[in-house]
Amino acid sequence: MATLIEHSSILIIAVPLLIAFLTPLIGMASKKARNSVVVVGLAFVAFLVFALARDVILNGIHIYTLGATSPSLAIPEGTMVPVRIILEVDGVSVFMGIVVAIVSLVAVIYSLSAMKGETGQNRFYTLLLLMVAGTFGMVFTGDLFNLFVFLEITSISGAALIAFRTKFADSQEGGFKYIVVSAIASLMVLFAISLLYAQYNLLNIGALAAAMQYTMLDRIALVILIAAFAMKLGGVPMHMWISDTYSVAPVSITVLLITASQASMYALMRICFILYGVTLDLAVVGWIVIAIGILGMFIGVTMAVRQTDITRLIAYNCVCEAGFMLIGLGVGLAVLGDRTDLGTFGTTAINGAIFHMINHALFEGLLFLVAGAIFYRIGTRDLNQMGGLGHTMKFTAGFFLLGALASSGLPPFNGFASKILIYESVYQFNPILTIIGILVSIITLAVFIKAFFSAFTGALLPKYEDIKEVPKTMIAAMTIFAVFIIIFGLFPGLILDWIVRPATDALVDQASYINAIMGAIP
Amino acid sequence: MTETLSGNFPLVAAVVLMGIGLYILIFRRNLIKIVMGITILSSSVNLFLVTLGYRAGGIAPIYTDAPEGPMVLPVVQALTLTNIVIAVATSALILSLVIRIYRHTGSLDSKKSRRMKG
Amino acid sequence: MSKIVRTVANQLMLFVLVFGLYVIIHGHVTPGGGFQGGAIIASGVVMLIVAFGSGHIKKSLRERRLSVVESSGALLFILVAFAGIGTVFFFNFLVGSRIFGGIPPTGPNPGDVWTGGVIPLMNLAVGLKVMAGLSAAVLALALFSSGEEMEE
Amino acid sequence: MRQFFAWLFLIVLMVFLVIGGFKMVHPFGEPPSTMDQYIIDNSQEEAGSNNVVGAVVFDYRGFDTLGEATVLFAAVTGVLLVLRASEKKEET
Amino acid sequence: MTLIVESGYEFWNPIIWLITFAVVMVIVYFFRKRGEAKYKKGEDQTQIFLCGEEVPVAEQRHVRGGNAYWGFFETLKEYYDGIVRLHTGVVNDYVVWFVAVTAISAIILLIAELVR
Repeated sequence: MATLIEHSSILIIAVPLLIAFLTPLIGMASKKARNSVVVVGLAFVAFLVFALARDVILNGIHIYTLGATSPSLAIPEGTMVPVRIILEVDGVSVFMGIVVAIVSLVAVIYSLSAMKGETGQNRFYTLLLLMVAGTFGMVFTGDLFNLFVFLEITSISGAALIAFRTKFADSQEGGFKYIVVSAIASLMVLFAISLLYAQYNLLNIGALAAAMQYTMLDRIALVILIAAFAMKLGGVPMHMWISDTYSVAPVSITVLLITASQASMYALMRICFILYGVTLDLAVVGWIVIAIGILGMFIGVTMAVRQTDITRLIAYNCVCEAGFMLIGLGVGLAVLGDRTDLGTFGTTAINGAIFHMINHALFEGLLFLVAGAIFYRIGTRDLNQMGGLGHTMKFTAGFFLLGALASSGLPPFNGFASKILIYESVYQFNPILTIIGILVSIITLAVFIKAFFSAFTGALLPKYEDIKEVPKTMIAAMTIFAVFIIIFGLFPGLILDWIVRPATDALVDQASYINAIMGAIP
Repeated sequence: MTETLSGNFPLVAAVVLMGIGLYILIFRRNLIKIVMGITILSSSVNLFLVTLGYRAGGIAPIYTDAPEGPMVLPVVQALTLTNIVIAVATSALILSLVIRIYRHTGSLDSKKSRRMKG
Repeated sequence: MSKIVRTVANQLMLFVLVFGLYVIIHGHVTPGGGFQGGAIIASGVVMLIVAFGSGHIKKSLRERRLSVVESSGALLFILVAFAGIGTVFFFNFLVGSRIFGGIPPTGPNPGDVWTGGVIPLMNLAVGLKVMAGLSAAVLALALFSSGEEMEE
Repeated sequence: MRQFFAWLFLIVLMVFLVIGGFKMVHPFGEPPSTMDQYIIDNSQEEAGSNNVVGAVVFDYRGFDTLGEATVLFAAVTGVLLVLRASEKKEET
Repeated sequence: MTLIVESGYEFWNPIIWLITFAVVMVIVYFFRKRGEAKYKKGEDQTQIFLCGEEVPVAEQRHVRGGNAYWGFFETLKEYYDGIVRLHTGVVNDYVVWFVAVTAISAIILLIAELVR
């Protein structure tokens, strides 16, 4: 067990890759074996993630040096800098790992019956596993170029999966937009990485943070990194690809796309808090992030109200929720300089932002799965065609209501628990932001009331009278999300103490992240 | 001035290439030309990366029958190799998507191929 | 294409294969490596596709087989990486051992193929993978754009 | 309108990057080489490879190469997935 | 292990909230019990009454999603015209937005540096 935990950080990335390379060979033999292998592998990865999370939260940062003679040998003899690729797992990484583990397992369970009868299922599962592995790599690596490589893995497999339904033109178009946007963002990220390499001849995040001097080139790199990752996580005004891609992908892929966007947000946090840290002029960067967040909340929700395509509606709501997280992070970043403000409300804001990330993944995932269930049954996403589905699809209607209430921040669900943290802390920073946030939450409730009313309530339309409930496995997948939503809503204190507060402490503590790498130097 | 020029000359060249690529991505509506723009963008990054590792009078970092002289930095060459392969993979996927879009909409204009807006 | 082109392509393919294999095998001694050699062989396949037409190549070279070869190459790569997990993932455990275990003298030397540890094996795996992958991608694009039916 | 703003922002970005270039600390030809010098010196003993770039690609930064091979694998799989023959009726 | 999210001015405890909710529900149920008990299913009083007009079929009875919040959009017409025109589904415009955000934030950082 000890050796398993010692190697778990690489196994979490390598096991999905191994299964992904095996999947085409197994799938040629039998489909049942392939499905079982995929599910069992992802369950094993989830178990490893939870074990690693417990270890990291108890024993501090976890170092894994690839290719060295010992996993903890970060810096070889005869030099002062790390040479090899180092996986550095701290609180934020394990938090994101837990999110990705839960969501990927649910997505695979949902796909089992949702993808039945489609062509090209071998390649579908292969790319799904590659996407999961890429997201894990993005959140676990401690090396900038490795981050870029895993960003590319996630982008390419995601684009191919968005274009899975080849008979629809809009899905092809969505995949094209996604790959173009991702390629530009990742190339800009690589350009910024090369700017950093040109000055310090380093690629490791901890070593770079130790050597950072915030020169002009560092400013350029910071600007490019912030813009590129904001584009990847769907910050306004670079959010338009989100509604185009989330709405046309198979929903089990959309929930993974959400986690990919959140991995980009994790990368943004890593860049701002750890790589640059207190060296950058915090107020300006914090306000840039806050401005992107405010625009995201307002434009996202106001665009969501007028949508008649249910998945587009939920996608614009994703933009709005991302704005909430960005506001929390921006406030935490703006007050990172002085410890008193950070103690009074800064850490609370970051707590709210990080807690909102997992809640966002849960309830938006549930809503997307419900939308996919509707599409699975009636074959359309247009709200104008729907009506009275609640008479026949009772579970689905209940799940949609649960997700809608959680997403619009009504007590006692998890959306409220994280939004109240953001409200309270942001109010002490700047009251206007809190007022805008509460207004946006109200409009969000209006959005989902419209969607629920026009889709599920009303008289039972004659053309939908023979619609049955969706299969059991899809219900099971949605139930997992629903159970997590209720638990996180009823016991927010436990979740905060277990995973969220360690993540925040790891995020605001730059010195320990650097010491975990450079500590070997006398 | 000449010192600073020699100091930032590779960056200027890379920035010019990047500007060309972004110009194509912004102003050219043909989907194939968009793929070209992305390729030019990645080649600008490759150019900048590989010039970062140059040492004055350096030789290739291979010890087999190596002549005298300092070796240029090997890491940036590995990164460039990685980025080249990634660019090839990306353009292959984009081109297949472009073929599909052309089969569906019958045009390569990015203004024509927008099912979804608003 | 004309008969001359087909014949010349037939003859050239042998040399392309030999050169690609040379670049792959000597990847740790001379410039080159798995990616370069695999790209060379894939370019030879592209030459055959240009000369004979994708419909003709499809009879002998199927995507299914190509994807099998590609998956096995990737599997070999990641398994060689896994084999080092006794100490650390990606540990070069073959240096100093029987196979490819030679350690070259420090400084410029004539070079020896029997060195490099796991690097030649990884070169071979990556070479297989890149060759099959690029050939499959080009073949799929050619088949689809020429309207041929493609197997699932 | 759109043309004007696009030109404006593009030129501003390029000028910004070039101005940053004038501040580049290490001139062309003398790069900082703490990490790379270590690799150049020790690649023969540690990796047993004359080709230092090969040692970097497959030993020092082998994980990047695994990711790179994975990117190629994903792209080829995606091409074969997008261009597959989809004659069957599609549900979902 | 606390169940309370303490932050700034107030606290949030789902358990207390649930207890309050249950109490309120009990009170509501108590008042509801004291209402009329003559309601019977399957009679005319369960039918829709539309001022004596005959009730239209289900398709026309249901308010579709596109028609909801009509007045809201009428009030904010200018805003929505402007904001929808920005959402052109063209890829090139996405790149323009990216370049714009990068340039603007670069200018902001430069100004912040010059001011200090």
